[in-house]
Amino acid sequence: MSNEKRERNAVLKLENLTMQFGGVIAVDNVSLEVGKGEILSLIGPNGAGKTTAFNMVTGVYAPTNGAIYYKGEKIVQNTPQGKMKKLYQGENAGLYAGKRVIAPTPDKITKLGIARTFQNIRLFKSQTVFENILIAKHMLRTSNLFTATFHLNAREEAQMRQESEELLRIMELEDVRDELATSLPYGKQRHLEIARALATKPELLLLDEPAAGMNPQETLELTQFIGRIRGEFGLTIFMIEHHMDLVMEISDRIHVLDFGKSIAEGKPDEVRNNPRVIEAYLGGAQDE
Amino acid sequence: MEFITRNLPYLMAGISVGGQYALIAIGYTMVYGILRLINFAHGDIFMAAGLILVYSATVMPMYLAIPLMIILTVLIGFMVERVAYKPLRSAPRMSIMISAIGVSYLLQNLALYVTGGLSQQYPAIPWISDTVTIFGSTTKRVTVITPVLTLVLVVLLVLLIKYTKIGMAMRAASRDFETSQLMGIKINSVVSMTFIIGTFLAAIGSALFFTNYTGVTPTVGAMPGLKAFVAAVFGGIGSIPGAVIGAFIIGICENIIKGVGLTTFSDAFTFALLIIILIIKPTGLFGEKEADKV
Amino acid sequence: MKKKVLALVLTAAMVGAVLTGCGGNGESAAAGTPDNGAKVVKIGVYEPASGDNGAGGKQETLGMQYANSKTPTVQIGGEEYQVELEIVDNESSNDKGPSAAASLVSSKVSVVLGSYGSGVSIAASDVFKDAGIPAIGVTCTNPQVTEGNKHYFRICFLDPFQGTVLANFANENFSAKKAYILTKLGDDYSTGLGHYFKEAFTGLGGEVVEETFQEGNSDFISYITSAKNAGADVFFAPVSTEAAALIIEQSAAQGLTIPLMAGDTWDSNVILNAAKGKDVQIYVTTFYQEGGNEEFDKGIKEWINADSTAKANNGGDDTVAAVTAMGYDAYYVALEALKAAGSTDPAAVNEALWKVTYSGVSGEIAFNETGDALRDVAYVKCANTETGAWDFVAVQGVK
Amino acid sequence: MSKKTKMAWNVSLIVALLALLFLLEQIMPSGSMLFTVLKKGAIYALVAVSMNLLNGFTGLFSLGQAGFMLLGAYTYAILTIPPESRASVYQYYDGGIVNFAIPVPLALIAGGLIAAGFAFLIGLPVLRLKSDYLAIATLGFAEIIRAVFQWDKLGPLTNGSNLLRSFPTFQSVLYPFIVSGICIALIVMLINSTYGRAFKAIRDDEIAAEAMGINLAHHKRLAFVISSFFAGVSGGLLAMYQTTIQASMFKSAMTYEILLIVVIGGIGSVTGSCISAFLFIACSEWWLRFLDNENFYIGSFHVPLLRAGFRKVVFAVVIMAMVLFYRQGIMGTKEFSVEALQNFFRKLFVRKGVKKAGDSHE
Repeated sequence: MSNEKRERNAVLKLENLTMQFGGVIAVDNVSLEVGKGEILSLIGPNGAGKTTAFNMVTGVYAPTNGAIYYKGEKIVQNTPQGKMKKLYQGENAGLYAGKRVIAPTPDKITKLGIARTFQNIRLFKSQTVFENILIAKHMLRTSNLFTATFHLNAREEAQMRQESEELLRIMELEDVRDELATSLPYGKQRHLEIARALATKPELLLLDEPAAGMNPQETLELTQFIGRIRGEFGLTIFMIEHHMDLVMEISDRIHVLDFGKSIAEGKPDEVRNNPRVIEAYLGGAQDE
Repeated sequence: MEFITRNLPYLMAGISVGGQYALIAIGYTMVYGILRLINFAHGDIFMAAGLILVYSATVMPMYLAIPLMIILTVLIGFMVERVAYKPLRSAPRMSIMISAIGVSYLLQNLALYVTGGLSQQYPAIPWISDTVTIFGSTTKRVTVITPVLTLVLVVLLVLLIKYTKIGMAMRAASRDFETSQLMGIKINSVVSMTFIIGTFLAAIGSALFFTNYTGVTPTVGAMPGLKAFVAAVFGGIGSIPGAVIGAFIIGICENIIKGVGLTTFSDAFTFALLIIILIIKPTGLFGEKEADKV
Repeated sequence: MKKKVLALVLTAAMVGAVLTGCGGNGESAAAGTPDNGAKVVKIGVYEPASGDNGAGGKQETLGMQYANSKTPTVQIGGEEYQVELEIVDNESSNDKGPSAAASLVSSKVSVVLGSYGSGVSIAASDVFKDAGIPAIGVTCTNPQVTEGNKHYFRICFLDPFQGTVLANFANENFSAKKAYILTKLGDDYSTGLGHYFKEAFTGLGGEVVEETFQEGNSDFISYITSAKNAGADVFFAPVSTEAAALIIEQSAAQGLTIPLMAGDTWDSNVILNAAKGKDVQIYVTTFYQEGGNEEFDKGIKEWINADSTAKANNGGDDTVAAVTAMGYDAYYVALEALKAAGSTDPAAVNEALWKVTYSGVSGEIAFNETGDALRDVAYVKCANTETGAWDFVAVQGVK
Repeated sequence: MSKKTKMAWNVSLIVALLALLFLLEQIMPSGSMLFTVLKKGAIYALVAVSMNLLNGFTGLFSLGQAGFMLLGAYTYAILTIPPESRASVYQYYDGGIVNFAIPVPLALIAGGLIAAGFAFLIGLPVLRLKSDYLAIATLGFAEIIRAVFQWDKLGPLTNGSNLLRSFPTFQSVLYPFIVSGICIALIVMLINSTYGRAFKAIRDDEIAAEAMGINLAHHKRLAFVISSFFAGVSGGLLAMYQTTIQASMFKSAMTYEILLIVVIGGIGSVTGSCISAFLFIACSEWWLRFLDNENFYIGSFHVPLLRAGFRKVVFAVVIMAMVLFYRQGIMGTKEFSVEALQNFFRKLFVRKGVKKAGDSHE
């Protein structure tokens, strides 16, 4: 895929994104694009700013400076404000000055079609597997408080339930349908979290270390699983991951961060042999 | 001069009551700093201290009664922590808070039972109950002593926390409860010590407070307790200087409000102040920010 | 599993208790015949034993208990009845009151005495009304207690009268031109008496400054300062004894020199104890002056001194409070009504009460068409801060 | 059990309950404490459930319930005092400024709406606060509302700090049951809807809920406003029960009582809140009253310690024990239902059966 083409088809575009906490720059002027149908992995040593970047995309943090586009539409934009005006040490300080601040809350982002999972699993603890998925359907409702309370939305409710059941089947979770979410084994909880994200019918899926804490066997299964759902749901996937086997296996492209800065981007093979990447990991990644 | 004699009493009352709130507020802020618990029973321990002195002063001389009162109050504080809070350490925060409300309910009802529901006259403590004249306005000596004593105690406390081992342990525990536990800090003794210091100051505060306002009733601790808590939040919960400054501000404002004639709102004002500060700066004047990690 | 069992047991216990509770009440319902064979008639005592007015309520109850010990039986319709006092605590609280009243109703009392404090009386009024039980207010002075109903009576004077007496007294004796009025929010007695005092006082050409305090307030220094700054000639504080003790204490400390005035609530040894040895002037209006009836005084003092609980309830000494005398009279008024009714049926007692007259230790008692006692004098007393007793000042009426 | 039979069971249970109440009212003396407890219990059940919706189901620790009840109670009272009684009620304010009365059901709804309106306004700033801070801010708001309603300048509307009275009260014990019943049913229906699931999601994990497209601010405000609406209605009912109301009744102690009811019933259980409301009221108003009686004998044994106030000490100890040793409350997060009862008996029976079988085998 040529560069221009990807630009046109970019589902997600980060532009000059900077996040500064007090005097610490966690993400420094990062720009990247995720093309339609692509799996882009974001890698880098611990503390490189990967999760922070994710949190900016999903609206948990508003970036200090920079903009984010989703399917060509600008969804996030900010410029240093207040105290940050003086403190700001990043680049492009004036680039977005005077422009409209756009800082949607996470739920707005999800409604646009961007779903995510979390590094430390965040399931709804007191709910069953089925309910966890059903909850995600809430945002797709057309009913209002009144019709929902008086059960006048029976058709929609039935549809929600049916779709959730369907999802359970696809995700091979139907045998644990009525178990408490937190009683599942770890690998299953990861599956459930992804299933729950899919229940919001996203086009872009953000996976934050989906294989964290998994053994090689589980990782292998997960690799296949991610590949499968990409095809089945027509997803674009943006993923943070440390398991290099998984990353190399399924990524179309890889973007590498170190100390908040982009240091490399390219196909798995290119990145693997990039001296700057090797230096950044200093052997840390090779044995993984 | 005319202006001063007219308005000085409001200010003096404000500073004095502020000092008394400060002594209670420290207990709140220290406990919250370490356990993240609003100790609703703290105000009632303050009340209990008052009652203990009322009863002990009838059977023994004052120089024995006051130390006894302080010891018994500290003992109550210690026991409340051991019985009602320690077993719930791993429980959700709401459970502990509810337990605190339960202890408060129990202490109030016990006091009701013991006193038969009647207001008890606080005995006059020699010297500090004497009347003095300042700038032409008369007041009890305790009014003048309270802010001084409060400041002295606070300085001592800050030194204790800064330079002693237990103080260091307290700071560590308030920064990160779990980790400090892993680092070999005996968390139970730290928590107990916190309660002991908090109730000790509350006991002194009660002696000062009731010398000025001499009726002890079962519910007398509720309002000062709540206001002291507001002071602690206002100053930034977990911060001792913050609590003290917050307490003085609240004490003074409250009396000014009364002086202006808006007496209906003197309590409401305290809460309005609280809500405003929470909205503008949720961590209070000197509080530190903590963020949820995603 | 264990929890479920417990939940079930609890539910079962509740259902069971509801049913047995019904039965139990049913039994105690009738004016039954206990062990000794005499029939029993129950008189409800609806008084505060805790809260702001606990001290006064207890003293009022003492009067009734003393009267009950003196005259434990009554002839009703030619039969001898044992009189039983059914005492509940209304906690001086308008929201706890109705439940306490309901528990009196469920114990089938024939008539209710009380309460000290007007708010609680008004609050429980409808409970008694719905049950058809008459009530005799002892020292609740707010007009609203008896207004617009047929079951609430009262043996004391009313606030419009008391307020006028106090205003006149302040005007005549202290040539007061300006009065500082301090009332408690949410206390009908306090706001009512403050209101009537203000009416009368401004009617005499005086000026008033009004302020209020919240329940639970114990800091009166600001109020005292405001009174001083306003240049008031008298400090009028119709409040509960609990707040009164604090006000006295703090006025002395603040060097307030103007007279403190108040209504009947301040006629209590709580006030005397607080004022003893302090440089304050205190004037109150009241229903009864100790020494008004030698025989009663002597009798009740003996009775109080013989019983440690009674003494504690009286505040630790044997001073006779006016409310105690009123409680004593109220008991006999109730007995008169029972005799006149010739039955323990509350409705009959209610009817009979209209015509009851009784000459008590606090004066003649008869009811007018609203159920209020016809009273036209109040005693004014002054606290002697040296002896710790009341000094008689004047008998005052309204011209 | 199918949905339909479940429904049939529930409906028949409710009808049976109402019929039982009706019958009780016919045969029992009207002064019985039972009715006092039932009436007050029904009201507290409603307010406890409304608090549970907030604290138990949405995870918002709010302590403002007494303030919203006050709003409901005052709205109800102000709107229903008959014009002819106003002169005597508002005696210091020339009969007040409201000179009409509306029907009771309308006034109850109006009470709810006013409370909900205030909740909406208060919610804008305070719902951003986290756990304890939210609790203390809502507590503060309740205190502010109380002070405002005692303000002399509002006297023509609120009668200052004086009692409001002479408004219509309960004619029958059925009334609070029916009103509370309808309200609780509405709350249950809400909890079982997709909105209820969203509330529970927020309780379990705010961040995840937000990531699932649930608008936190909107849903929290929704829960807060709805809960306050029902607190307002229960305030109106409380006014009917008390026959007189006054701002000073609605202290934070009232909120604490309601909170204790919720905790004892089980945070997150509607039926638990209802059961515990009745138990709580019965204990505090009725069953333990004998403990206040100094002359209580068992046989000829004079029970020591008993005197005024002992009832409350015992009660407080019981509550403390519940909170410490029985943290889940009566129901935990479970609900009482015919099905659960059936299962319970089945299990009990089966286990016994198995045991017996085992015994005979040996």
